[in-house]
Amino acid sequence: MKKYLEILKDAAITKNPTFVQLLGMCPTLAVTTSLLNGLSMGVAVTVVLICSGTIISLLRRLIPDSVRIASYIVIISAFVTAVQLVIRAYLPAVDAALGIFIPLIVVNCIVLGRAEAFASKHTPGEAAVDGLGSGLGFTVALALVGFVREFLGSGTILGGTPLELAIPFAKPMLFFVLPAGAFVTLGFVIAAVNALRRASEKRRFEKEKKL
Amino acid sequence: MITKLLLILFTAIFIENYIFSKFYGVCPFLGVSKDPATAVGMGLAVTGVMTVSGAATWLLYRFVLVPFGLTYLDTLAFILVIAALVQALELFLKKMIPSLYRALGIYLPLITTNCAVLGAALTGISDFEGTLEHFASAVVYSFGSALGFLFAIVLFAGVRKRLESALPPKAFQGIPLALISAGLVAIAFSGFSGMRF
Amino acid sequence: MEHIFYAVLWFLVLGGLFGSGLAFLAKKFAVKTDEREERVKALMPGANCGGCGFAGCSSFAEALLRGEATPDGCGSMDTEARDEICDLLGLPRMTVEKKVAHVMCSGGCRAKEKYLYEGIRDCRIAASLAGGNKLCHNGCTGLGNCERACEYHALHVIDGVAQVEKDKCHSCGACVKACPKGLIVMIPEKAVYAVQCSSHEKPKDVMRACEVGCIGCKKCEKVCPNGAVTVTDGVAEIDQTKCTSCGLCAEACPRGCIVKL
Amino acid sequence: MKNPILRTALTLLLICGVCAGLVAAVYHVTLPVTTAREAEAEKALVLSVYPEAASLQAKELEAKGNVEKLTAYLDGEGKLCGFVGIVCGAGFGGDIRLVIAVTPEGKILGAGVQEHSETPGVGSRAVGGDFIASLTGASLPVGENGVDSVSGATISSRAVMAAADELLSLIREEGKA
Repeated sequence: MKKYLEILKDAAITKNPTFVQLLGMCPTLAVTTSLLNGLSMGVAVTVVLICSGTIISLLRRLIPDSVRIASYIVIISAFVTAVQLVIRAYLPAVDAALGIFIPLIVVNCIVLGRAEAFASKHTPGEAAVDGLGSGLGFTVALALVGFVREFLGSGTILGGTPLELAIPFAKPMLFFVLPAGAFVTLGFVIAAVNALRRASEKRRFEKEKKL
Repeated sequence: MITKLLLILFTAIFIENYIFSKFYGVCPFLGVSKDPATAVGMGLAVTGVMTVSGAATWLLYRFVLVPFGLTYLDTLAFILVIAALVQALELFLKKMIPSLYRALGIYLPLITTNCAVLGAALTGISDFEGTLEHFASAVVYSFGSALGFLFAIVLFAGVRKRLESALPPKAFQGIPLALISAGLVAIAFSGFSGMRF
Repeated sequence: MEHIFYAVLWFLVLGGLFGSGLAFLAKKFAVKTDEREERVKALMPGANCGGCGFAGCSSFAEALLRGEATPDGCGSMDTEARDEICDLLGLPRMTVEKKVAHVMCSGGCRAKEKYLYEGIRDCRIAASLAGGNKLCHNGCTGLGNCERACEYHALHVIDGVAQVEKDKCHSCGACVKACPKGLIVMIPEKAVYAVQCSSHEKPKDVMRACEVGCIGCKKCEKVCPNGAVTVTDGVAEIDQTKCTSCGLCAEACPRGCIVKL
Repeated sequence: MKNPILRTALTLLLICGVCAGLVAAVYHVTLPVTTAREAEAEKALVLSVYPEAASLQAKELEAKGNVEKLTAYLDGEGKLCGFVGIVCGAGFGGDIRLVIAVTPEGKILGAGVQEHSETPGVGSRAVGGDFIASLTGASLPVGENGVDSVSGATISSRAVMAAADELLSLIREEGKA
């Protein structure tokens, strides 16, 4: 059981797909105009990651190397299309918000990256946990960027409480909802995460030095 | 007809630039734009794959998916075509032009997971008509978006060359600084957004 | 209902077509690769750190196959991988003790400053201003060039001087190149005691410049049972091959610049 | 399987076949739900724009150009009561799809926006509630009859008005035929 927790922590935090490996930039920039969009995209990617990871690691010995990428990507896109059809049928709001970016989960670098780097070398159980871990890491990152962009850009949190409550006389800055704002917000968020990571590493090293 | 194609080309490169206004293909864009030489190599490879895949996916859609009512399988079919194309290109380059193959290295298989290639294929068949004219506009659209990608990646490689001599605070070094400067370039591109032809 | 039949049929056709096409191309375009090359490349640490003097792991592997390099050229490879490569290449097994970076200075805040430096946080730029802001000419300015150069975050500037985390060091040598004052050297990983000073100044100047600088009093040299410590040109050095890490030199040193790692 | 080409081809063939089968099955299950939901969403939109439509019979008319769908509503005796058209205008950020209910004489009974991708905060003001509400009651063509565009979102407002006018010209044609 501890092994699984280790994989989960490793995939979600130490090797966080967005902040550490810098993968999956396209959805992170395009879809995070609001917290809800970010979350729904994150959940969709997590579902695909878990299913495709398990299946790919089940078939890992059967797939010859010359068609490895082609077979992985077909399996992934089958799950993505299934998720897309389900979302279009039962969750119209999410379908309207995410639109073209649901099929683009197929080419999301995280999904194929995890499939090739992890799923094709580990057992289905570990691959599923790793999928869950990187999915969670990705969802947290999307939610964070989505929150910042929605709060600064349209002055609301989850579409509800307006900005004025938090900061009096503040007006939402349209810039953060536009594409250019996405780049800048992600840049600042990654810088903040880097600073936190560096500080905690230095503190840990100093604590070790003191022992 | 020609003017319409040229307008599509211009729109795809500047107005709906694939990196700065539609966010397709940002992962390789950030990864490769460190050095202009590989950026050009990557851009050309992506242009080749996108144009050929634009044509192949349109034909597949027109002659297989639409007549048999399988349009919901478009993503699956397109990604299969793109993966096969990239794998074939990889084998071809490895044999015929090893130097370019080594220069591209890891970024060649990355083209399969490049959102721009699949994005162009999927947008190319939106409001689909089976005419030859629509085929031409789909191929020109893919080629234009690829040129937009190449233009953006080479432009940004120059910007990043300048970033190396900058000394930002420790946390901003590398990708955060690149992202913020990409944001500034994206502001310039949003100037195009209002144009309608 | 029949669209399911068509879907499966068409995709069987497409899958088969592309599958055979790719397999055929793979055979036709098969590049005659030395199958050992795949194996050797797989064994590489993959860090592309350049410590071996080649542009990256794959070019180091190619050099190995051409015989232009020997497996001990790469420091950050673990021993089983190196043994397997030696067997593959038919070379005798080589043992390479893993080397780690070591900063030959422990002054930092304890070293007095010549002037107040408010410039760009870069050791190389500070060093160009009259040798840096420390009174001691080759003291560490603590501006972190080595910390930034290290891919593995093994180096941290603490209390104004750079310190190495041994277990994180991949001995790629990036920090050695980054330090403008050449304060960082590679010492064997198993080393227990090491000198943390490289000042060749006269004792009077060292006393004025730094609280923990080596004044070349030779106490360590006299007390060392197996002659591992020698004082050359005003600074003590430990020959790690002879050192049995008894620790007598560290106790004897009045300045405390021989440190237990 | 000694022959590697055969083995590779067979593997990819099997994987593609199975995947396509899986997706086709999911599509088969979700198709009725999706079509039902979309039809219902459209009916709700029509009702929001033209409440009386619920009690009238719809007659599908031939739609041309930017008008994607045109339905005429007749009462019990076949008298024409009004039209509802779905028409697309080229706005600033992309297409604006409008649903407009019009009386045979050309007076707008109600209008609503089905889908738009105007820049939030700029173009979206022209596609927002008040400007669209100002259309209700005005008679076509809106240009001359006192409907002025939203300042700062001229392209979007003009697109909406052009779409409404095009619907009118199509209805006039239908009226004569």
